[in-house]
Amino acid sequence: MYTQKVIDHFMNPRNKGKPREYDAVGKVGNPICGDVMYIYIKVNGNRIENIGWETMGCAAAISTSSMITELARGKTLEEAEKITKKDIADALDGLPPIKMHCSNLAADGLKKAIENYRKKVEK
Amino acid sequence: MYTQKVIDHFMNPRNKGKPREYDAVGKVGNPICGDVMYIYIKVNGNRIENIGWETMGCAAAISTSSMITELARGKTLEEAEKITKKDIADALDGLPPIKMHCSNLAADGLKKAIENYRKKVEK
Amino acid sequence: MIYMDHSATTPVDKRVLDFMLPYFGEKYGNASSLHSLGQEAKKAIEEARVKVAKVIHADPSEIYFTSGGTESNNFAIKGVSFADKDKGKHIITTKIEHDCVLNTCKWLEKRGFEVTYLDVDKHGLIDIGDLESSLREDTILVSITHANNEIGTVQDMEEIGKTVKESNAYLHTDAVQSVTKLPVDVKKMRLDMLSISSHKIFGPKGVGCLHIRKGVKLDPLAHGGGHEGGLRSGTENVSGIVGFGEAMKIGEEERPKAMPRLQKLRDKIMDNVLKIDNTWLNGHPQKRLPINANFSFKFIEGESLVLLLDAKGIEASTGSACSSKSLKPSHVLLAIGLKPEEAHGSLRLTLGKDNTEKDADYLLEVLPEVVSELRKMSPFKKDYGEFE
Amino acid sequence: MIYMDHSATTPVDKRVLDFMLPYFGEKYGNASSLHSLGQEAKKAIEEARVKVAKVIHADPSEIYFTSGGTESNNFAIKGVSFADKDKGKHIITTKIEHDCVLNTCKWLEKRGFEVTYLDVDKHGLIDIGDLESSLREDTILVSITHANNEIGTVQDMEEIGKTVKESNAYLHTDAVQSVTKLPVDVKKMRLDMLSISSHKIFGPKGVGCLHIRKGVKLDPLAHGGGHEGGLRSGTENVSGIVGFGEAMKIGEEERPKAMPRLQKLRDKIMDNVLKIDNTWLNGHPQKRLPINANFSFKFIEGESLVLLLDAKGIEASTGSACSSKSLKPSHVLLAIGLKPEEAHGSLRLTLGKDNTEKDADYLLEVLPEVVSELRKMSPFKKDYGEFE
Ligand SMILES: Cc1ncc(COP(=O)(O)O)c(C=O)c1O
Ligand SMILES: Cc1ncc(COP(=O)(O)O)c(C=O)c1O
Repeated sequence: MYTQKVIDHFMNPRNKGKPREYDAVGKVGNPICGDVMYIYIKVNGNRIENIGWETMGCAAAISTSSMITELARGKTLEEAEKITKKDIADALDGLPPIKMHCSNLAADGLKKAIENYRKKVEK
Repeated sequence: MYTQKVIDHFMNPRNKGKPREYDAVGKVGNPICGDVMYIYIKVNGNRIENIGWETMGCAAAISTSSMITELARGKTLEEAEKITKKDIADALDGLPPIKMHCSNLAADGLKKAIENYRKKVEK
Repeated sequence: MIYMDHSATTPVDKRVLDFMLPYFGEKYGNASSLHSLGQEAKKAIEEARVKVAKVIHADPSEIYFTSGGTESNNFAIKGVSFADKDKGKHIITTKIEHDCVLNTCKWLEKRGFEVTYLDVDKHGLIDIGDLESSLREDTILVSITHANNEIGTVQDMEEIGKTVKESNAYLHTDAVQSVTKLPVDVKKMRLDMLSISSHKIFGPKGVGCLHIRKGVKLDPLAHGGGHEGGLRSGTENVSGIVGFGEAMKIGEEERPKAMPRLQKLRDKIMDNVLKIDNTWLNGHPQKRLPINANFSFKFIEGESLVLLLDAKGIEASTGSACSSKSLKPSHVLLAIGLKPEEAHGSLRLTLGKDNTEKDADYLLEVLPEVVSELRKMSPFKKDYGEFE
Repeated sequence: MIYMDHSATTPVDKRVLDFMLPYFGEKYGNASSLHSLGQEAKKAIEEARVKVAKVIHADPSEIYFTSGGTESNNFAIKGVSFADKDKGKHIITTKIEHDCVLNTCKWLEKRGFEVTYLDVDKHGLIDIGDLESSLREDTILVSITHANNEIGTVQDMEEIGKTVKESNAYLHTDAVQSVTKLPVDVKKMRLDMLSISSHKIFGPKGVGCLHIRKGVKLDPLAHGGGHEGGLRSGTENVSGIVGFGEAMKIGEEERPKAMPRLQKLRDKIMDNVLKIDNTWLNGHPQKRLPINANFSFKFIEGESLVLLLDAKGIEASTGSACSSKSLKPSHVLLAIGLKPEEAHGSLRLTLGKDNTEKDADYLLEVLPEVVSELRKMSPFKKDYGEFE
């Protein structure tokens, strides 16, 4: 069902947990559907200096949470914003089609975090 | 499906064939149904001295043909007439229910032969 | 590997497999063939029929072999519906049936039948009064599972039988999970039909049966050459059927010893797992399959739990949406009143004869760790209210 | 024992059984389970699907595993009928179909469908013009067997495919007897559906498949947990499916060598048996399964013939009424114009890969003796006219 990469990120998730310091969080998903993801970012200048997450969900949800931290860390907000569901799935060597829709929330979570960060900065 | 006795009488049928001498024949069955039996009797006084048969049919038809020769030989016509389908089936340790109806024709054949014999004698 | 998913399927018992083996390459006759190879196959099938019938106190002529539980349930429900549509178009079942009952009923609803889905209480039991008041003049069938496959709750089939017998309806029970785990008696339960599946009782997959009481009229699901008294055509799966028969025999013979042992093991698991905070038992505390434990762990999702347990060598299952083809959480857990977010975090452990004390100990060591690990990752620690 | 009844069933090939064995007691997972045991089973099923698809030039996603040929045929015909009843209620089939097609059609007739049963000529071939003129606006399905199981006659499926494609109807073929004996190509034949049964091709009993072309809509026969893309629910018979897949693979690989050899053997049998007086061949002299010979012997009955051959160690079959559950002689033999009394005296010999030259020689020694023995017992020597 899952690729080796998915299993690896699920079994050994990177950067899990709420970071001690963060500037914004993006919350996506819905407990009723079984998948909820919080993406935390710490921004330095225009770059994502640190990123962490808390996820309740299936292996796809957890492994995509883990993967996005690897894809986004060190990127500018503009670069990070452009990460798509497909980028994450590709980086994991693919996800079961059914999981593409429902559990691949990390890109949305990151976008929301960036959005929230900008709102906060603008204020 | 068949008892040992049926198989024995089918594989080693007794008194098969049209006897060289006979007084009457009883023909029963129907080629369209797949079972036809000719029962030949030779009568001495009032007793069945010899009995033979020709049968086209399944193992039940052949084994009942064979069995009736054992049951009827030496019997008086009155006695022989009383042989029933059930007597033959019992003597064979039973027949599959379905075969009781369609292939157990020997008793009818014998009755018809006796009938024909009587008609001939009366003439 | 520690297999604790026996309600999903079981390994074929070594003795059962040995019993089956000659029927592949040697005694391979078609049971409809006249020749000795065919008759040998036929005899083997009839012997299996006797074994199966004995376990449920039925007559061998009342056993119709099928390809499994799903077919048996479809056959029972559609068979009666097709045959009895002029007598009435009302069917009663419950909200916690297996999908093969529910989806058959839903299909029939689209074809003009009316179906009442009985509620269950928080433990998964139906209310007999409810059943009684749902029975109508035109009710042709009541179909209620004996022991639920997810939460293990066992219905009082004798009471249900008594109630249904006072109506015109036939009574069918899905005994796929209960047979060889609990006593099953078609006479005491006053059943008209009963479904069994071989692969749940250490027999091979792809075979099962429907018991049909003499006199009950139903249309075949599989028309054809007239096998199984004309009610289930198709060349008989001889190796499967003889394996199923032997599995029934062994399962029932060993039940009196096996079940108390497994129940004790299950109770130990239950007592200890329930010590984990924010955890509860699903299903009835007493009226449940001796081999079944079903827990909900708040704040985590079941697929992850099952996969992490798998990585530690423990095989189990969950009612989480992610585990199902429909992407909906278990309808059974929802029917007993769980919120969807609670249903996602369920774990089903179902024991079998090979499970030992050591297995339970290992599980009890691993499971709390895994739950804790997942909870650490989860955004929820107290309740789901924090979510915006 | 000399087995010449391969159209009834076949032994499981040793290599197939070896392939299946791990899936009973070791790799026993339920293919729906999330854990590794379940995923291993799933993978095995998907591999089998690829093997099956390859033989008939289909896409693996078009293969739906079932419990055998009977279920596949019921599924195809009822499935389309239930799904398409608003599009039309007319079905076309032939008079020489297997009982599982005919009895399904008869059942549908009782439920408001109209069925045209095409005639066949004395060799068992349908007339394409006949098919063409039977096709109507409201014809939803044409179901025609590729190779007949009794007389071995092979229809021109490409021609049939071309004809049906000009209508709105789906085309289904029962390829239970032809696959691995003849080339079968769902694309060249323009098929919408095709049925296969494992136990006819040296695979295990109780498994088969329906090929369903992408885009074809039909209702499931077995509703439930959503297995097989929701079209055929029920826990997959993993050992059976992997055995079926392997049998397909082996059967097709060996076809180019096996069939010419068996055809030569069959021809030798045919040539010599036809030397017996009052004997003829049933089915087409050329357009027939390479493994099939079907004879009529006048004045004798088939069950007796089969049982006497059995006693001499030769296993064969007959179209006699006594051999059937319906007590009627073969509808196929009647459809090609035999009189009932002639149909009772038929013998079907169907060869398989284990049959040798020596087997044929032994048969040719024994069969004339047995026929002569039965004829000596028969009241008929010249014709049936003597009967009063
Ligand atoms: C209660 C119940 N009914 C029916 C079934 C279906 O049986 P099968 O898997 O043999 O199709 C199952 C198992 O899947 C079950 O647990
Ligand atoms: C042409 C044909 N169709 C269908 C079937 C039925 O297949 P199964 O025996 O797998 O149910 C058979 C064999 O019995 C057959 O010969």
